[in-house]
Amino acid sequence: MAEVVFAYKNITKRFFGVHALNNVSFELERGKILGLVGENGAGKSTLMNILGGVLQPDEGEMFLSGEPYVPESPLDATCAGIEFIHQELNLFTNLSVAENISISSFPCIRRTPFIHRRAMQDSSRKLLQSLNLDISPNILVENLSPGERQLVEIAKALSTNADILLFDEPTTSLTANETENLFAIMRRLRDEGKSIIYISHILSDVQELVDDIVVLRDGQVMGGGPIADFPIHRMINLMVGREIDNVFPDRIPSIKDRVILSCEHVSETGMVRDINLSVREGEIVGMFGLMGSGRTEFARMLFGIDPYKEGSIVVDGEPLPKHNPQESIKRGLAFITENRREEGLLMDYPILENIGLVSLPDYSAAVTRLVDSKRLFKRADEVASSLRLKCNDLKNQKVKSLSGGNQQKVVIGKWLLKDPSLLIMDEPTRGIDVGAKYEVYLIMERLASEGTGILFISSEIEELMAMCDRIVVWSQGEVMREFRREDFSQERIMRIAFRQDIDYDMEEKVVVNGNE
Amino acid sequence: MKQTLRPANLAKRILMSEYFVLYLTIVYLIVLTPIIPRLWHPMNIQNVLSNMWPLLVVAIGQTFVLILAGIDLSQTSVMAMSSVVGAVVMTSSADPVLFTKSPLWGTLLTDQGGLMASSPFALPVGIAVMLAVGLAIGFLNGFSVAIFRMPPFIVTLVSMMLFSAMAIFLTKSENIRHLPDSYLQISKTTFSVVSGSLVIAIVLAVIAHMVLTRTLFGKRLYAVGINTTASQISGVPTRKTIIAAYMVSGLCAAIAAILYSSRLEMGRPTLGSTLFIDIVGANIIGGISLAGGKGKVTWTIFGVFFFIILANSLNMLNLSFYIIDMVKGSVILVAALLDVARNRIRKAQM
Amino acid sequence: METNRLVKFVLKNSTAVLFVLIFIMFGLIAPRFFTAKNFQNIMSNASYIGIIAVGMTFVLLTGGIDLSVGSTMYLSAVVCGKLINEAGLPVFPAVMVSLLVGLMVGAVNAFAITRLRLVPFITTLITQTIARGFGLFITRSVAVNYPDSVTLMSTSKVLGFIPLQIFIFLMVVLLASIVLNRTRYGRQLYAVGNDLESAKKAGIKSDRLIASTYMISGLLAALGGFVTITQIGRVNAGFGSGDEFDAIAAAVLGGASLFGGIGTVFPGTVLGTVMIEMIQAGLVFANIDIYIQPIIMAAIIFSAVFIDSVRTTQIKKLERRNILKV
Amino acid sequence: MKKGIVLFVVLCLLVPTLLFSAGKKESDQITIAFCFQDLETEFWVAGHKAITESLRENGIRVIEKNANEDANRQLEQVKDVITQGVDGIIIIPQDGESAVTIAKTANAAGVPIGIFNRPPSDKSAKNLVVVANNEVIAEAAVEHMAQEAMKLGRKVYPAIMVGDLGDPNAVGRRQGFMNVMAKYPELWAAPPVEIPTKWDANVALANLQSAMQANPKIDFLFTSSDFLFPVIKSVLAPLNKWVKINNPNHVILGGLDGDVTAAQLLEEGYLDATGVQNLFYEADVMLEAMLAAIKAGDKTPDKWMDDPGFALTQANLATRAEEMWGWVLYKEKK
Repeated sequence: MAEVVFAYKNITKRFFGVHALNNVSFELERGKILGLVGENGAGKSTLMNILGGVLQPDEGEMFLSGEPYVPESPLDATCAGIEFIHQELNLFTNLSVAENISISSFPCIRRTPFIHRRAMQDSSRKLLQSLNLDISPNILVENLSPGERQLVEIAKALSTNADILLFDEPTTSLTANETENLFAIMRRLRDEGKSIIYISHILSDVQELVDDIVVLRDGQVMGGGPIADFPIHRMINLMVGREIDNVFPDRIPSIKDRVILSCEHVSETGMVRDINLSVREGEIVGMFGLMGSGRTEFARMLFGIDPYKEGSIVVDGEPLPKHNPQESIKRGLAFITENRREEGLLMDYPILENIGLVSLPDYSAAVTRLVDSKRLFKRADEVASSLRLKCNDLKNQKVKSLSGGNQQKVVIGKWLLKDPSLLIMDEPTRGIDVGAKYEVYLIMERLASEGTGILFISSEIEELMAMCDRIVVWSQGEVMREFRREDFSQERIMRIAFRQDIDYDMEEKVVVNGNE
Repeated sequence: MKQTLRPANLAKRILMSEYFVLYLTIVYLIVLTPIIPRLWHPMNIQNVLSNMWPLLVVAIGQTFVLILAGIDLSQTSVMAMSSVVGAVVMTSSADPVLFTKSPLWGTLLTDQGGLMASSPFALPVGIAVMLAVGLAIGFLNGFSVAIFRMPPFIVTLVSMMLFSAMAIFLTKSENIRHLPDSYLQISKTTFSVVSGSLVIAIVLAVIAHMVLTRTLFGKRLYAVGINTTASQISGVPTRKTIIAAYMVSGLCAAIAAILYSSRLEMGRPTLGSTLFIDIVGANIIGGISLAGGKGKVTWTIFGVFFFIILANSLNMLNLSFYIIDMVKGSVILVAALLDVARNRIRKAQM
Repeated sequence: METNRLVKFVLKNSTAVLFVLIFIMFGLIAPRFFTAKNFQNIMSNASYIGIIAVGMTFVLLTGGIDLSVGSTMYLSAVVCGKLINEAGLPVFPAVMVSLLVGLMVGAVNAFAITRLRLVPFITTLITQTIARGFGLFITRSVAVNYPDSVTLMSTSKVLGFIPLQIFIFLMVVLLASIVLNRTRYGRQLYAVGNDLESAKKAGIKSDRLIASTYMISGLLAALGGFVTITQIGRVNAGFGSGDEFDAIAAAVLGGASLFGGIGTVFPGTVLGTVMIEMIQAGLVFANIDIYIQPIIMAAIIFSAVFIDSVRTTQIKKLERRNILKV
Repeated sequence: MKKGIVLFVVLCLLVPTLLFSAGKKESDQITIAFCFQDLETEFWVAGHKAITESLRENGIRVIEKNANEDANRQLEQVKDVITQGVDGIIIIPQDGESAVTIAKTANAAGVPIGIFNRPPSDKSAKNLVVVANNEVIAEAAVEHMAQEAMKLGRKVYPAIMVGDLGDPNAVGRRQGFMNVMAKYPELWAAPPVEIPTKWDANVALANLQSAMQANPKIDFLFTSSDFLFPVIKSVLAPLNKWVKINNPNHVILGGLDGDVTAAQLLEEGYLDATGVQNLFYEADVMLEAMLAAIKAGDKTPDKWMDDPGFALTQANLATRAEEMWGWVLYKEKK
């Protein structure tokens, strides 16, 4: 019998009389990875906050190596050897990597307050090496890519030699090989005797990685045990409380002839080279590639956020000259960005205002520019209900109080109000739970069937293969190849994205545009 | 749920109300009533109101910029500049002894007065020029902030230095008198409280309120204040919005200059030079955050009202001027503390 | 590649480059500007506002603001003078007490901001009013004169060649730079200014840090006040008023952000302070019409900030990741 | 509990407020409001003291208002004291133009108003005026300096420390200096160096230092206010130019205000001349005229009283020193 490192016993937590957690008990064993899955709002984060000392349980106890454990602040958790790696990074962009790693406990020269820089850099360098991250410890975090930042965050947690590590959706900003790398590291840590709790929405990852699993729903443990007993469909059924046969909706291709978007020879120094791409009415075109392969950068140029040097973009047969987002929106483009918080939403603003933001000019009078709030509200309400947005009060509730899935629906909703003819979606399902993902897919399917062209950027190859009519594979700023739906092959797409297939690829690169 | 605790409930509701600063001011007035017998004297009410209108106008302009998470230190210099320039246009005579050293002498300003001296159009042209000065300086600020991405604090600090110096330079420190009567009438009261200033300030406040709450520009202003990047991607013309906000700020300062210099009956190169703290202070006491995205015209009105009442009551109390500053600071402190208390209660309720 | 490097170097050091350009420009107009004596004058005149600006930099790093420094200067200088003149205290203990006064004003700010959760802008505005009011109350607004023993200090030289005020300034800058760059405290301060919430999560005692910055600011305001007293020998009722804006302008001109997390004492704030002082001196050297001087001053500061913002975007462009394979 | 603390704080602050104001009762006593513009230099402090003390000695209740150099605020304060029903108002206006506007306000309310030290810019309002002409006094002081310079038998290098350009007194003093410059064109080796001070000792220090560095030959220095003498001393001393009259290194030095420092420097022989406004005289005549008007029931008295002012120089020190307010205070101190 393995040693139990940590245990929840009958934990109950209520907010305003509502159960957030109801009598939750489970154990974490030494040298094991425990997967924790559940939809958003199932109680995962409350559970973690209790572990971290941010919240105190109303009832129940926790035990650390058999001893009662009553943390009162995050500091207590750190002292007890528990470290968190959050989905949202807690990094300081104005400090160096080494400083970030040792921010809580700078090594000092003897007993002086002066930082022992050499020691700090050396220990950071070692940690970075152990994570296979080849960057200087002196580089500022603001110069790092999201994936690199995530690894720095992990290095920071490892630096304290914690016994229990908690990973909350650590892979959302990682590329496939970075994810693989991370998993290898986690396995190694496990083998060194650390205990890990791993929270993720990507069930295939969970299945691949963890030893044990606990499934939560509505604040209760629905099931738990060795991962072998929990195939993915069982996890899903326990999480959503109903039978879901498919993770993806059926895709009924509805491609029309009219070309909505065509780009020719779009280039920008250092960013993308000679991009040719087209999207037709009702078509979903996937863009796959590693982080930093140019997909997102290209999408931003397309939408007029960043400039490009050469090439032309034609929308609906009319060329779109050097432009800005306003012009793009006028021409029927819409852009759901990869980071909702920074670029998608006004978190401190009510839902209605967020949904209405893009189409405000359509609802304002010609001269006075007075906004017709009633009409706007009516339309926003329609869209919200068509998206099945769960909220109490469209007018007054702030977006930040919504769950990730519902926030994403607000972002989609604000563009739907404009009836776009081309929708660019950059990682639209990142960080949202299975149920919400499914709903996003349904919306995409519905929009496509209504004739909207969709440019779908994702790092999850399964969803691209399930939803797209074509997939364009990117690498290092170039489009490497294009696959039609009938040619989809996970292995080949991955190999091309990693440039392990160059020769093979060159032969077939003749097919560039879908309409050739 | 606990409806039984009536008084506590009421206290809480007052504390939580959006009109809290107003209630606070009223309580303050009630407390002071027995101490200052002349507080409610019609003449004092008239004083309070005539002090309030110009400050309100300029503070409303600042509100627009604060919503953007910006700040406009140059409002005071806008007031000085437009006061001087407007007076140069309108004045009917200038003393050669005072003004021969002015760079404007002989061209725009002579002993016969300014360009529009004694013309029936002096008033409309003068006011138009004043507003144009405000808009122009506001545009410069906005342009630097929006297009060159320069920090608003420094941009407006520099334009404050620049245009204050310019206003003094233009007249070589002299005040310009002999303004048209029609202009001076703006701040004259009829029926004891009604004045041109009152009408202008109230109309402006109503328009500003409508603009912020109902119009495209208003809604976009808040959006840009909360998250500029997200707004830009959502098709908000962020640069235009920013420039417009600074222009509104300049415009309001110019209107305030009209009211102030009409009341002082002169164009003054140092007009308003000490007002900045009052302007921003009134906004912040009213509840508007320097961090942007928050603010209402009603809040500004309450903040200004509070500041004006405070200054007036301190004048009426006849405290020794050695301690008047300390008392003033303490009262603002209390107001700020109460504001913190209610924010805590609000958070606890969430 | 080499030219690119050169461009980068110039851009990264644009403030310094501009500094040198202005220096040369004034030198060409008035050759005496180039003398060592003049540079010493500029430094010694920059020292007091520089010391205050260093304190301001600490506060700005946390995203705060301290509008009370001018009044703190006044109050502590008044206390110091009164102690020397009326209580007959020797200079050294009197100065210590006056530094304590500055520290206390800072502590009041710190308490109100971190415990009572008042906004820094309002808090320090209140202490600005109250501290000056208190000083006026003590003096009845009469000027306080300092004995020669104090004013003689301004002519004393440390190590035989560094004037005292410059020495104090340099010490403050050195100490502050070490604290900000080399100590746990300093680095955590940057972290707090960058992201308060994350800093709290990382176990940084952010309230303590923020509180300490206001105390440092108060202390340095008092010290700056004393440094200038040694030069001017007398404190009248307007002493220090408006200096908070000079200090903020110096720090911001040196690259500090009002939103926190960005800024350095050296070269940033020091360069900002000396630059302003140098322009002012240059205008006097060039014997420019006194009505035009402030206009030129504003124009030069504007162009400095303008160049700074242009360079920031250019550096971003240059440092943008190159994702294309070469 | 939080509310309790808040309530406590409110009470703590209101109680002293009440106490401060409770001590003052309404009575038949004559009340005069004294609205001054600021007290930043010795001159204003002394002026303020002279007036308030004379008023109180006459058994008059005084209400004091400080406008902190803001004409608008002063107007508001005057309106407020009128509301309180004062019997008379004495103001030190920010400038001559705002003095007119304020005097008209008082005229309209039927309260006698006296204007001190800064003349109203025209005579459209009815008011008592006691002023010294800054330009004339400055000119007298600089004239004496020029005479001293002539005795040297060579050309001299003149400089002036200019006050805040928003302050009409500063501008008037500069004008007085310029008049002398124009009067003896052959005396000057170079055009005058103008040194901005913004009425701020620190600014004055920095700029004077630069000016002396740029023009080391300066040997004729006029400061627009006496309060800057300590600054001048700390700049000139290291240059070995802070020396008494008749020393070859002496910089011909003049000022204006006639404060205590100036008195001391005159006596010690560092200072050549200072322009003096006869503060005590001004306070007395103002008070006399005001009380006469109040007693006669004259609501809009109108009278212009000049303080001739004069330059106290090394030449007339023996005879006229007692007329300088700073001298009197200096002797009292001694």
